Amino acid sequence: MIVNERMKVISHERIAKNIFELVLQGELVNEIKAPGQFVHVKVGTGIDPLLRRPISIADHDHEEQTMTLIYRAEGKGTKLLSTVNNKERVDILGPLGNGFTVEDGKNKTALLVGGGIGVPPLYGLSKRLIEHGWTVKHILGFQDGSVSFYEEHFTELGGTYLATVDGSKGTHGFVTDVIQNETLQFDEYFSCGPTPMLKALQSKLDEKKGFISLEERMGCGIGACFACVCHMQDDPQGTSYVKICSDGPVFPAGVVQL
Amino acid sequence: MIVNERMKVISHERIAKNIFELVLQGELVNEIKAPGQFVHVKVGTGIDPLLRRPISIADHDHEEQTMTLIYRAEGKGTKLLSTVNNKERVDILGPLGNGFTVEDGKNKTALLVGGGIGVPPLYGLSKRLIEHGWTVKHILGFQDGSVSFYEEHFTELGGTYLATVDGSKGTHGFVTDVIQNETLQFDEYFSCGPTPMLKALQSKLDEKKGFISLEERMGCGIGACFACVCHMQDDPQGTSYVKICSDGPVFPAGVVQL
Amino acid sequence: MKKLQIELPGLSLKNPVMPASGCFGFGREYSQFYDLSELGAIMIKATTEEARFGNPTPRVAETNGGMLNAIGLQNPGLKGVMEKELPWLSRFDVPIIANVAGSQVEDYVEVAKEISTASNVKALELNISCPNVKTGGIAFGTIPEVAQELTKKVKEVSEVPLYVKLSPNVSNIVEMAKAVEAGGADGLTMINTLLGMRLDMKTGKPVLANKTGGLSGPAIKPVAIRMIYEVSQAVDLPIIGMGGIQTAEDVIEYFHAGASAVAVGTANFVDPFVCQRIINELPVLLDELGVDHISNLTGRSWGKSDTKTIYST
Amino acid sequence: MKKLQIELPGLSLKNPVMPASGCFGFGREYSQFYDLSELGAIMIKATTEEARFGNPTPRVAETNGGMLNAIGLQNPGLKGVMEKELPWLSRFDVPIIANVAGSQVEDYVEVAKEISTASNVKALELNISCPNVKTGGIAFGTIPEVAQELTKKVKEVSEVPLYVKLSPNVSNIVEMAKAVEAGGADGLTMINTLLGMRLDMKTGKPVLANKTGGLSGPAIKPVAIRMIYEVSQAVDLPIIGMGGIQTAEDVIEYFHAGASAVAVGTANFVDPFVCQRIINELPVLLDELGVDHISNLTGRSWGKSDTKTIYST
Ligand SMILES: Cc1cc2nc3c(=O)[nH]c(=O)nc-3n(C[C@H](O)[C@H](O)[C@H](O)COP(=O)(O)OP(=O)(O)OC[C@H]3O[C@@H](n4cnc5c(N)ncnc54)[C@H](O)[C@@H]3O)c2cc1C
Ligand SMILES: Cc1cc2nc3c(=O)[nH]c(=O)nc-3n(C[C@H](O)[C@H](O)[C@H](O)COP(=O)(O)OP(=O)(O)OC[C@H]3O[C@@H](n4cnc5c(N)ncnc54)[C@H](O)[C@@H]3O)c2cc1C
Ligand SMILES: Cc1cc2nc3c(=O)[nH]c(=O)nc-3n(C[C@H](O)[C@H](O)[C@H](O)COP(=O)(O)O)c2cc1C
Ligand SMILES: Cc1cc2nc3c(=O)[nH]c(=O)nc-3n(C[C@H](O)[C@H](O)[C@H](O)COP(=O)(O)O)c2cc1C
Ligand code: FES
Ligand code: FES
Repeated sequence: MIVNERMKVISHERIAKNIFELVLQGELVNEIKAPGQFVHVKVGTGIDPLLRRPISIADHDHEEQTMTLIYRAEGKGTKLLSTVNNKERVDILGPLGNGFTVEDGKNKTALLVGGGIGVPPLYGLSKRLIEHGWTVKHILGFQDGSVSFYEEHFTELGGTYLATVDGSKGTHGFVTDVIQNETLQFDEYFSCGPTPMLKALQSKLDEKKGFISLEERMGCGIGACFACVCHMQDDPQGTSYVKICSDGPVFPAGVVQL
Repeated sequence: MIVNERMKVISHERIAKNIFELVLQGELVNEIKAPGQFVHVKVGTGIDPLLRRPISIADHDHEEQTMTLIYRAEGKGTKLLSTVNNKERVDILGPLGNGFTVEDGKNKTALLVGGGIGVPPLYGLSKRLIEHGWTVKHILGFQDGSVSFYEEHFTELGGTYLATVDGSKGTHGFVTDVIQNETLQFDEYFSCGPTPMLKALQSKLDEKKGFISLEERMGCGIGACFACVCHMQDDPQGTSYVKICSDGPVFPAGVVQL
Repeated sequence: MKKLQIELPGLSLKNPVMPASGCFGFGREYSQFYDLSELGAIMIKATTEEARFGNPTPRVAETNGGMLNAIGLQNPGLKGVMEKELPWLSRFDVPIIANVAGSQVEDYVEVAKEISTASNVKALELNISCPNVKTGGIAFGTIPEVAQELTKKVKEVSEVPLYVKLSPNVSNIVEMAKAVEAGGADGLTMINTLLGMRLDMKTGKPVLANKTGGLSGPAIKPVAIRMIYEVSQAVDLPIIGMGGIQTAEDVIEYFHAGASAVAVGTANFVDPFVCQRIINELPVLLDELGVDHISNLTGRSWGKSDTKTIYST
Repeated sequence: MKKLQIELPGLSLKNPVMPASGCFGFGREYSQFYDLSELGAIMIKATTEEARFGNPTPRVAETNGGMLNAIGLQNPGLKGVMEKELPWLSRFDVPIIANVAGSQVEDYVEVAKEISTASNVKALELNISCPNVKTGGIAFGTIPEVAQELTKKVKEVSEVPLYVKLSPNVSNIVEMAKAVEAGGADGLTMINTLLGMRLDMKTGKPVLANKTGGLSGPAIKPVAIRMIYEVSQAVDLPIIGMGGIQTAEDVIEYFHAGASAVAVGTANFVDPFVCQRIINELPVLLDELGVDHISNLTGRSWGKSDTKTIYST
């Protein structure tokens, strides 16, 4: 069930340049079904900014009723969000969308590929995959070292490769360069990041089973306004579609027209 | 000189129902010339609310570089202002306008008449009048007892009469009823409050010398936009005018067309 | 809540609050939040003869106090709406206002004829004002004669009363209102979105793939209030007002201006419970204002209620 | 700051930023805050033949992300402006754009003829779009033929280039722009305010004594951007853009849309230093964008700068 709750700020920290980790507590957490779901955040109390901001659930803990959001303070809304203090409350609508389906993974290896602010949901996913018996490997791509985050967290869970566009950390280049350079064995891939990255990945790994999480500008976040619609790969000009907010944001690779 | 400064909140307290007392510190205080001047307050950092709010300087202290604002949290802007915390900063433009001219008052008695949120500037005025040798008397009108404030402060300075519309404190009725009932001796009067009150007062005391402080919806607050213009009493249909923000807000009684 | 009940042509409303077309889909999503039977009515997403995919994405952009959209009338088409959406909605005790769109007169007529036969469709909303479609839209919404003619043609075939949705992107809104009144409209809905645009500061390119889009939300309320104030004095049609409504106070302002009911659009995205909340808050607010019935407020800004109240129960 | 220098008909501007008419009086008040010679130009308050008191108060009201005003063209009249305001302004090294208003053609012509002879008046801004005066305003600003004729008449008598200020309250802004271009305008300024209204929730009465007023501020920016985008592609006149500008980023957006300079109105009330601040921030922002000269950005949204740059130095 989708809930609208003013959740309590348990902690709120800057973990890299302009990157914040926000831990929230509330009953909404009970409703979280899968890693990769997201929430819609109302920042401030008035009309500035007006719309909610979609942010992925990076991790959650049903027992503590907490969830973690990791976001980049960039525009009006996220910058204002970054000024929220401990104990204050944040207006959250969620959980939204369908996350990654985590199947049984005995003897299977998952490759998790994240780019920038697409990295956060992969953290919760990685934990769940491990719980389900998977071996995990991660490739995390960032603009540069100053904005990279959670490398240790991921490394604790499995092998972790870094790529930065400017070469200041890890491989010089993109996540696809890591795939090119290293000979990575895996069974399925799971990815979240900017669309060009997903596109490159999908074509590079087209013989593999994979799941990708998409982004689009949203209005309602629940499937009512048709803001976030995508064509299907098998009907690129037609009228069939999926909505990223309610049918996604996670889709099997190759289904949605990128 | 008019200054724009992010002034520091020294204290911020609720002193009656929806009435707040805000003490601010900063160099702007150096520029305050007279009681009855006001400041223009930008609440929040964005466009909600968009415009500044005019608030009278209730009192100021050049040595401490502090000034006191007393306001009613009523609409969008003042409600948001009331949530500002100690040590935070508030964007202030001021001091604006011309206040009450305080002349030498040896052996003279001043009657100060305030209504609702017109009461605050009279406090600073009363203190200055006393400094200049005046004896002061006050009549303070409020809607009801729950929103009355600063009675003790005024009583410390001089005789103080209260009137409330519902009779819950002091005289039942308006400030003009107090004048009607009591036989008050005074030389000049000074008043600030809603226009109907000023109008009634002005006609009741038309043989007396008096000064009144006016209110009008403002744009710029500095005389540039022509939002706050009034006709003159001697040219009620003509093109001569005064601007409340820059020529006022204080005028000699009988000059401005109310 | 008798003080909220309203009778309008074709519509017996429990209360005068309904979601605006395009901001509530066909109701399914919002039915997760509350019982749709609580609503005064539902204005469903525009329906065209054939299914449409609409415009490429991005389709929305935020602006100061508002948002731009260029959805492009995506909808499952007449058949899909008749066979799936309307039957699904019939489980709720709520009148449906079907928003009818098209590219040429025949499209509108075809859709209106068919969709007005659905048992829960109690009125049509003729969308002559969508700024986001390349053909049709503009002329229908800005040229009085064209609007009048279209209204007449659609009115002829409709089985239910016809409300025409006016575009604010005109020099003279009163002239448009009079034209559709002359064309036989039973009511007006206004306003649709203002045509606007946002450019990306870095690239210089439009944020919306469609380049321009429709501006909605709190930013446009003063324009809507002004237009309803003008139109309500000039025509004898009831007006369903919309544009930036977020609170019960906003609803009261619309009634004062001259509206007989209201629709809430963009605010649903911010607060999915907004319509329910407003409906619950209105009676309290009316008590505070000392008003027996909300329709007593209609047109109070220009003195209408002082003389007569036409559309109250 | 060479990268901000702009040449427009009649105007050699240090930078393309100026206060908008009516939001800066005749400069006196803002001269307390900074040296007015820092400004690109100053658009002074509308001048009419005779002194005017304007509308009754309240004259302003806040709205969501904007404000309404109905000042009603209060000004000291042609004589007062010529004898007092313009001479006072001549101490600053800044071109003045005189906003000319009236109720009938003769008024406009009279004011234009006279005021254009002042040595620091380098251009006129023909105000055919003031929503707050009962007579004249509306027809001049909404009927192409009337606007064209007025432009022609004023152009004939003006000693300096003529910019016409367009109203956004029209069905077809391009048509208006073309009409005044045909009438001989040297440039356009746009947009004036959107006609709006606010009602008091409790009394139901308009907040403004004039009832309706002009909507300005951040709320209207998307409408202005859209109109400049359309008009700049359709006419060969330089455009001074305005509507909701608060930051250097906003200025860039206006250039992208098709403006060659900009004016800042309402934002002066919020931050009296806003024009100065924007002027100081622009060069930095241009560097970040890797742009040599601001006029290279004009019309980038529709590809103008890819081909030619007409009005840069
Ligand atoms: C399903 C989903 C999950 C996301 N998860 C995360 C996350 O975990 N961490 C994170 O930092 N970011 C995430 N994003 C991106 C995030 O939504 C945007 O960065 C954010 O909305 C930008 O808001 P702003 O106030 O900074 O920018 P502004 O420029 O003020 O935004 C203006 C408008 O554009 C929208 N917008 C701008 N950029 C984007 C974008 N990239 N995607 C969608 N809408 C955008 C905003 O929502 C807003 O409506 C996610 C986006 C989606 C769709
Ligand atoms: C010279 C002057 C001195 C003032 N001194 C004080 C004071 O010391 N204490 C105090 O509580 N109030 C004072 N006021 C009134 C105060 O400015 C308004 O109560 C306040 O602006 C209302 O803002 P809001 O956010 O509560 O209301 P909103 O309804 O959000 O205001 C909307 C708009 O209307 C304007 N407005 C609303 N009411 C008034 C009003 N009564 N006068 C002027 N503008 C108004 C606001 O400034 C704003 O632009 C003074 C007004 C003036 C002109
Ligand atoms: C995302 C979105 C989609 C819309 N789709 C339609 C539509 O299909 N048909 C229509 O008549 N109006 C449509 N509108 C306009 C609204 O019904 C309404 O007239 C407008 O948004 C103003 O109301 P608001 O400010 O409350 O949103 C749409 C508006 C939005 C924001
Ligand atoms: C208080 C006020 C007074 C104005 N007076 C005039 C005027 O006299 N002449 C004119 O052409 N425009 C006038 N305008 C319109 C502005 O010049 C400008 O076109 C409009 O406000 C949009 O810009 P903004 O959003 O930056 O304010 C006035 C605007 C305001 C807010
Ligand atoms: S954001 Fe509204 S349908 Fe997806
Ligand atoms: S508020 Fe602008 S002139 Fe007084």
